[in-house]
Amino acid sequence: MDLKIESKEVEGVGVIVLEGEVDVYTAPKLKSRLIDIVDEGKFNIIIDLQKVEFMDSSGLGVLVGGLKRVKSHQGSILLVCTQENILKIFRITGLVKVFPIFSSEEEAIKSIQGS
Amino acid sequence: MDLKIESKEVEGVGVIVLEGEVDVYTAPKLKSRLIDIVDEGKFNIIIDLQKVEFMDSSGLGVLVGGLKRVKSHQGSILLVCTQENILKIFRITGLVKVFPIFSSEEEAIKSIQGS
Amino acid sequence: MAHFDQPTLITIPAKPEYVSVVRLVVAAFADLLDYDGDAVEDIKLAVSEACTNAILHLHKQAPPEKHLLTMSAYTKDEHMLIDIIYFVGEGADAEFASRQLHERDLGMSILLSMMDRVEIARANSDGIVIRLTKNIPAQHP
Amino acid sequence: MAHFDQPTLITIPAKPEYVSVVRLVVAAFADLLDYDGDAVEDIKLAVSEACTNAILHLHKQAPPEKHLLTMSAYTKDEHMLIDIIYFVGEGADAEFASRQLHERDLGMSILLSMMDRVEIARANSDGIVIRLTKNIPAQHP
Ligand SMILES: Nc1ncnc2c1ncn2[C@@H]1O[C@H](COP(=O)(O)OP(=O)(O)O)[C@@H](O)[C@H]1O
Ligand SMILES: Nc1ncnc2c1ncn2[C@@H]1O[C@H](COP(=O)(O)OP(=O)(O)O)[C@@H](O)[C@H]1O
Repeated sequence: MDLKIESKEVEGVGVIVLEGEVDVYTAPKLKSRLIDIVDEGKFNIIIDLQKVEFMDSSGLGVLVGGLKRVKSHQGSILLVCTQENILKIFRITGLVKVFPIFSSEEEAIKSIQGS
Repeated sequence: MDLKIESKEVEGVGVIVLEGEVDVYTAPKLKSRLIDIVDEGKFNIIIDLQKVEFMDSSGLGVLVGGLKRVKSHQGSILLVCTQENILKIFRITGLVKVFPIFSSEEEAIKSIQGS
Repeated sequence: MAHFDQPTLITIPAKPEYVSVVRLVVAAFADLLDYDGDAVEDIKLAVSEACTNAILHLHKQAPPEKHLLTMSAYTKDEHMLIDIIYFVGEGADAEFASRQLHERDLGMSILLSMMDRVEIARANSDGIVIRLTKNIPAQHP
Repeated sequence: MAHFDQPTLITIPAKPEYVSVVRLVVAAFADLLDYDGDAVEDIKLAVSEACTNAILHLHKQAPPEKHLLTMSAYTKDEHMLIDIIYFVGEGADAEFASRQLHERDLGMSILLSMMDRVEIARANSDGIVIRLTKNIPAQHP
């Protein structure tokens, strides 16, 4: 089981869609993709976790690192996630207060456009 | 992953529906179910392998043992199976010539009723 | 419940790409013990964190030929015990392993909330063991 | 392709309920080596047959405390090697293991058609090793 990373642009917003497992092996791939997107000048980024089957602190660490990066450009990272087993690790670590979490890409995009 | 064994009677024919893995651990459960059914006086038996995800020689051994049992009562064992990975082991071992294999329960039942 | 007091052991090269194999094994083992789906996910998470820690430690302190990691899973009384064991070489530093685990605070919070107990100790003179304990759910009547 | 010349080892109590765990591990390992789905199924089947044989042998010839089974999987040149190793005690009888494998003719046909090579030998004075070899598919360009 590996991690598939797809990135796209939806109405000017950078969207990363993940599928598979985010752990110590795959997290570095996510990290470099995030850095690429920030380097392209996208500072509001949506990360879609709906097809993520497993994620541990290595994945969380990359998200926190990415957030620091976009924040220095007044940007934000929004997550899309409804699976209980993934939401759980955001709750346990208190990161639910750090990342806005939506239940669909559309809602996340609306939130960025509304702000 | 375990083996679920469901048995039912369809138009007077004994049907066993398997789901899961048939190996050295689970094959004995199938064996005792088969013996029970023969003891009930059912000698034409259909075994539905459509939901079997894995089967090795332990499962084949039980089928061969069951066939010996019903043959002594002029009975037969018919299989329902369309998955390539399961069909393969019947081909390799030559058992395709020993067990009639059908692609649905209905076809197998028709074959028994026609004979 | 079946007896699982003899350990199931898996040894892998301590490389990131093998951690998923260890997760698979512990999930399969937990399934045998009748943990429910949520508990199996919790156990996988905890084992993933502990293995990650072990790999980071090995890559900082151990010569490359020591980069091996063993998981040993078994039951004792009403507990499932999972030992993550690795060899860093003579004078293994359990303090370092423990400090490192506490510094990775995201990993540590996950580990602690998934398991009933987390211990780190030296194993012999050259090894470290991270011991995870989880209560086995009471049998359904 | 990544290097997998260090073995992945799994040791289980030699009981029927654990064979599925070994299949999981070998499937995960074969996945890492980029075998396709069909080849992974073939490898699982072969390992299942070899483990079944080992368990039958142990239950016939070994005292209960020896009932352990180890799978070691690694790559060497263009081959994946899978050793199923078990200890029957002093004077381990490789002849017996081999005869037993050949008598289970359904199992033997499966094993031989799934693997490129099957060997049985004594390991030290008290162990048996069933060695399975499968060629690694040529890399897609
Ligand atoms: N596995 C982890 N557990 C806990 N915190 C982590 C983990 N990985 C990274 N972090 C933290 O997340 C932040 C981002 O780390 P990192 O991914 O190295 O990004 P960067 O190099 O861009 O700062 C850091 O503050 C780091 O301490
Ligand atoms: N794993 C196996 N591999 C090869 N042949 C087997 C295997 N298990 C059983 N057999 C063969 O299948 C037949 C049925 O065996 P068994 O299941 O013991 O049934 P029974 O006790 O009713 O004869 C026997 O001829 C036996 O030799």
